[in-house]
Amino acid sequence: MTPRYGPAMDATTLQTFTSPVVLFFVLGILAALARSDLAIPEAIAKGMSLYLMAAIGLKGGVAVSESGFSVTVVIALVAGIAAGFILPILAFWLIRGFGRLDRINAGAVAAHYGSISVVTFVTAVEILEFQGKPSAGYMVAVMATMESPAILAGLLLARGFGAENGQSMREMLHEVFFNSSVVLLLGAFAIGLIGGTDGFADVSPFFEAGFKGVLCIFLLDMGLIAARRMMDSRAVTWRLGAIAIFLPLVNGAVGTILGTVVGLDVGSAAALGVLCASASYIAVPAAMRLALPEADPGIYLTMSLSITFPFNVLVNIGLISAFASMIAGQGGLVP
Amino acid sequence: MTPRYGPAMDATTLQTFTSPVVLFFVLGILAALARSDLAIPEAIAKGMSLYLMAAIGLKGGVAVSESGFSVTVVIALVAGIAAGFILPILAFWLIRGFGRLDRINAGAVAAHYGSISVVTFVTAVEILEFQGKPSAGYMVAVMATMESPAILAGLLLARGFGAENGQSMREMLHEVFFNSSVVLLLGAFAIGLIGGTDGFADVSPFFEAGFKGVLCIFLLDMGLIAARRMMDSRAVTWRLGAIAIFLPLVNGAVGTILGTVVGLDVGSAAALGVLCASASYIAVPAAMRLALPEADPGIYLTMSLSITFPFNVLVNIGLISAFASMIAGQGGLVP
Amino acid sequence: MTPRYGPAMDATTLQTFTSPVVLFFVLGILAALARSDLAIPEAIAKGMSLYLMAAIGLKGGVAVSESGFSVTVVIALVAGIAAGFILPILAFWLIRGFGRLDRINAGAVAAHYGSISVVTFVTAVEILEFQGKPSAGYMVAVMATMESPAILAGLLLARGFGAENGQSMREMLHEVFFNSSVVLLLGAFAIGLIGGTDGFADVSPFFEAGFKGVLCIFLLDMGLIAARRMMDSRAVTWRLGAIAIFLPLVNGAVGTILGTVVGLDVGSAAALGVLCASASYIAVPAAMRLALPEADPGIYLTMSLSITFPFNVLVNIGLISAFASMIAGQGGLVP
Amino acid sequence: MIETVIRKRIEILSDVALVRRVTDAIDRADITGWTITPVQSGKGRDGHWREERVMGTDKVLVLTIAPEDKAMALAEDIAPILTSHGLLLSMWDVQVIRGERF
Amino acid sequence: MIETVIRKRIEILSDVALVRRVTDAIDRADITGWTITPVQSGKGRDGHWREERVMGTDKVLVLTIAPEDKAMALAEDIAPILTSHGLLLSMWDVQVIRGERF
Amino acid sequence: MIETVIRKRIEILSDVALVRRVTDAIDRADITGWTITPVQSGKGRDGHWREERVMGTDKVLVLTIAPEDKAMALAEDIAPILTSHGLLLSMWDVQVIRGERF
Ligand SMILES: Nc1ncnc2c1ncn2[C@@H]1O[C@H](COP(=O)(O)O)[C@@H](O)[C@H]1O
Ligand SMILES: Nc1ncnc2c1ncn2[C@@H]1O[C@H](COP(=O)(O)O)[C@@H](O)[C@H]1O
Ligand SMILES: Nc1ncnc2c1ncn2[C@@H]1O[C@H](COP(=O)(O)O)[C@@H](O)[C@H]1O
Ligand code: NA
Ligand code: NA
Ligand code: NA
Repeated sequence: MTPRYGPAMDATTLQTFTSPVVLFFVLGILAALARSDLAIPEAIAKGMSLYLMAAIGLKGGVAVSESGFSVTVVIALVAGIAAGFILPILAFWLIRGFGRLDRINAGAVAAHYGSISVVTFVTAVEILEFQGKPSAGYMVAVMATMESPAILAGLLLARGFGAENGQSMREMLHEVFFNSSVVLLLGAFAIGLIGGTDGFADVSPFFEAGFKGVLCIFLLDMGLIAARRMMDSRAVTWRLGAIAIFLPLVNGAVGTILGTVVGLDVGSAAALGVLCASASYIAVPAAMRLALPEADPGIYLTMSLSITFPFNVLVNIGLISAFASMIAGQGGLVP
Repeated sequence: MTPRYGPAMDATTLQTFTSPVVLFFVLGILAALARSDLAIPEAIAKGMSLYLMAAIGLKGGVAVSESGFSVTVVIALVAGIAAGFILPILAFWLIRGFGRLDRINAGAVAAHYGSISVVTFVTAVEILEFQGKPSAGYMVAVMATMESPAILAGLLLARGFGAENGQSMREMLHEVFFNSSVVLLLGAFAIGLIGGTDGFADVSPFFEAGFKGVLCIFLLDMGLIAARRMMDSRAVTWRLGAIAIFLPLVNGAVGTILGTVVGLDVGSAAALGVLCASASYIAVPAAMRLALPEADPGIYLTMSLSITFPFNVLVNIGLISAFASMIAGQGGLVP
Repeated sequence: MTPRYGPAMDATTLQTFTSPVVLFFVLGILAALARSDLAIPEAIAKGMSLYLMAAIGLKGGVAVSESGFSVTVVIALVAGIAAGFILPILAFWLIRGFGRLDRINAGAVAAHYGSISVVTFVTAVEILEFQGKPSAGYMVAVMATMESPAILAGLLLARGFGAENGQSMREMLHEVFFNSSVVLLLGAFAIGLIGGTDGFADVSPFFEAGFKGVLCIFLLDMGLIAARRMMDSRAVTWRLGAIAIFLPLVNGAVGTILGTVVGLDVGSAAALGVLCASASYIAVPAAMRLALPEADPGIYLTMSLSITFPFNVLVNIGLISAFASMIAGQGGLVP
Repeated sequence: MIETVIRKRIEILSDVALVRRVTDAIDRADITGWTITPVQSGKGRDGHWREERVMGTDKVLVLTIAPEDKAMALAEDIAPILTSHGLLLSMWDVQVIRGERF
Repeated sequence: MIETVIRKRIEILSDVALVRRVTDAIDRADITGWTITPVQSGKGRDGHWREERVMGTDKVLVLTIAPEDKAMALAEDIAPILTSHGLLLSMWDVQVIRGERF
Repeated sequence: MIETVIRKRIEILSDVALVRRVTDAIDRADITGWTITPVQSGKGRDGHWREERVMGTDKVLVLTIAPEDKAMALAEDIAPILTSHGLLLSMWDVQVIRGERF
């Protein structure tokens, strides 16, 4: 431990817990634990999630319209896609072995952990920016491309090659590449890229000024939903619970190291770490209902939404950020 | 009447009626009277009410984080809670006697008038601020604590002690203390308190800049709903209608005097008056459906929502504000 | 072609296609064509449309509160109403003859083309402002009054005089004059007029700053809906498709000339052109379901929403704007 | 054992714009009440999904419970406009408690 | 041909605030599950539309499928509060596949 | 008196993600149409409320009216995936007017 590491962690933890964004998440968890009937209407929650994706996509596109594309961007994209294919394999092996799940369910869970959570990423971007380690704009594109590979990987793990018939394979691939969050993220990214800073000026009061406030209310809802599901859950054993903590720790470290090794700046390496650490709970569950309807949503949703997601928001983003600073600062890995 | 009183009233009335917030409320009423099909989707209305509560809670918390807690705050809280227990008794007596309602319905109506309306309070805060008599930030906490006592008081009046069995009493108490508006108001208040002005800066574009606009649209919806219910109502007699005007007048005066006597500033005393004058039409109806399902929602909703609420917004807030200035200015009551 | 005309057109087209507002519309169309499941919740879409109408109404009212009413305003109103009555006749004749529709369906379609589309107008206002040819505030009032006459005209064309019995005629007239968009547009216009710039200052962060962002998301939804309907449509022949392109071209030119002749400034004449060119797809379909339930929504919705609306947003607004500049600049028509 | 009586349950799919016509008919048939539930989308002879919910073409289900004679009167009343207005009506027997309410 | 068995389908219209009472009764009757669908508006003896959806007076339909004996036990259990709580209950026979599930 | 004919009304509870599979089966059975209504929440063997509506695990009711033979064909077609896909199917006889439409 270098002296630089200790304080970084303290500050991180403190900042995290006085940020309204995180406090609203905690409020949601507490309200659900107290069995309050507080609830955000479904349409509002969906609207907020579309807003957050459009805003983050636009912001990333505008940032890249200024910085321009570079080799780093391509490398980051390749690193993200590779991680999306490889991480599910580790996860699958762990979940089948230590977690004692059957093949179908293990594949479904692995797909979740290989894919990403937009809200976790967005929260991390806010926290990293606040800590003076902003991540690069192209990381939004990395995020969008990381949504899908793990779905394919998880499916192959669950079913093996060739098990799917042609029709449902086409259906799957379509879902994988044209699911609503991929389309909206990449579409908004492209619009930001085309419009640039000037084009964005017009709409920035809506997409920029409101961003953190919307994130607060959205995380309030996520806290409510995550905690309610946790309380009702029966399908998740302690072994699976442990995996839902262990995987984001390991994947977060792997992603951060990967990012640092391929030459990303500190903030972007941390963001890649967070992407690897995060588990999908919106896009992938929908894909799994389609492709692996026999898998139990009670398992994969509870793990990703009720355990991994809060762990990431409350603890792991801070850890990953500190770890990224440490390995970048030490110069140990990237001389 | 002092000379100071007359003009204050005129100005109040004028200002009220050129404020977009009130004008949108009037538009809603007129549209409903003209039987237009204008309607705000339910999910949007719920979302706006959550937004308003989160915003007002945050704002109050931030204000108190600056001013700090003081004896006045504790006194204001105690005064509010006391009013919440005592005002329903007066109301109950009036409603049974003059209003000729049976015990169950009278208890239900009394609970509504002892509790508070968040939107009436918010509208009053806007108007008071506009008139240069801002109310203190802690009044938000007073409001939140005033939601519940009257529910208990109304229930005891309707059923007497011991009439409830243990299970449903527990259910009631839970509803009373963890209903969604109490949780959200106090939760956001706590977040404002923890985060302070700095933490709030991030989210203020969303929660502060948008506030009055959202209030406009919300009051448009309230105007539509209140007037439509009025037109369809059959259960409300002229006696009950008179009570729905008389109670806010009396309770408003009592609350303002109470506030002035315990030493609140003019704006806060007026705000306490408005809280006492206002009648709940969101939290308490839900609680009454649970605790007194035999009571007729046609009575208590029409009184609180269709008569008292418009009366407060259009007339009574102005009266209370002027009255608060008068008794504070005269120095008559608080030498 | 004057030299002034060519470049104006180029700039127009370019500006249109790098504006985020139009890009989001294109994104919606592309996403629907790719059969993505991207969708905006219905309540959010309705909420946005109410917001846009309230905001545009307010803005217009505030503008007129400053400029005051003048003879021009009255002339513009009369011109708009006249166009609303006369344009459906041309449309009806074309649709029956070239389009080969029966009387009922032709009347329904004619009503749509005589009436207006709020979103097309709003998009045009943004684009005109961006091009330095702002339209006058009173054009909002013109738009609101143009909603209804065409409904009556279309009805008379479809059914002839006296075919309706008294009851349903009253029902129709009520729908025509108190339908939700007329009420909201004119109501908000009146509020802006009463409140003026000062009253508006309070709520402008909500209604002004958010406007373009909301318009982006709304047009995203419109793109999705228009393209999906297009793909599923079977009822629209190539003849009707051609009419759906031809009518906005002709009506747009007629409206622009009319506006220029009666003495409107360039921006306002263009706005009148856009109003004439646009076809309703919200208010009129609802009225037609009521008044002409035998008419096929598959025809009138597909024409107005899936062909005319995109054509107007993507091409025709630019053409009309250039045409307005041309005939105003040339001084040919109005010496 | 609790006593139940038989009533007709009628469900009518209707455009939102035309709901008033349907509920007016229910009132004319002197039925005590009705309940409206939302509809998300559908496919009919036109062969397409309806998703244009902002467009005034969305639909709802109107559901009402009534004694057989009143139900038939309602069906009779509404039959002429079923086709022209694109309504869909189905009804069946249900058991209810508190039969005097309907 | 596929085999179906007969079960009772029960639908209860209930205030949102009172849904817990209804679902608790379903659980007490040892029925395997239930499904809740939204309600938009309605008219009853009070003679008015309900649109005050923010007001905690909105309603939902609780629907459950169960064997006849459990359905009757549920009806019996819930009958006393039907009137006081303003609930509306109707039930009828339906065919289901996979009868062992209910 | 107005003439009614008997048809089957089928209701299938399905995950939103799987609706296409259900409606494709309805189309395969050559049924004229279907209507989809929203579902708010529910409890099943997993024993928990579903509220995670953003999560892609929300459900809807698909309702279709068809002559008995087509209804049975649909049930037959869909039966194999009922368990694996967690669908719930019930059907019953209803009277409809304009029987030729179905
Ligand atoms: N066989 C059916 N079963 C259930 N709903 C239907 C059926 N046919 C039509 N519908 C519904 O009725 C609406 C209008 O159908 P149509 O009049 O055939 O265009 C459709 O959008 C569906 O919601
Ligand atoms: N005959 C009926 N058929 C269907 N729904 C009804 C009927 N009567 C009442 N309702 C519903 O029950 C609610 C309460 O009715 P009530 O208890 O009579 O006020 C109404 O708002 C309607 O939604
Ligand atoms: N007996 C039942 N009656 C009505 N709905 C049910 C029943 N059992 C299950 N459901 C619904 O089916 C869904 C899935 O149930 P399950 O497959 O048992 O987890 C639940 O969430 C309920 O919405
Ligand atoms: Na991941
Ligand atoms: Na009060
Ligand atoms: Na037009």
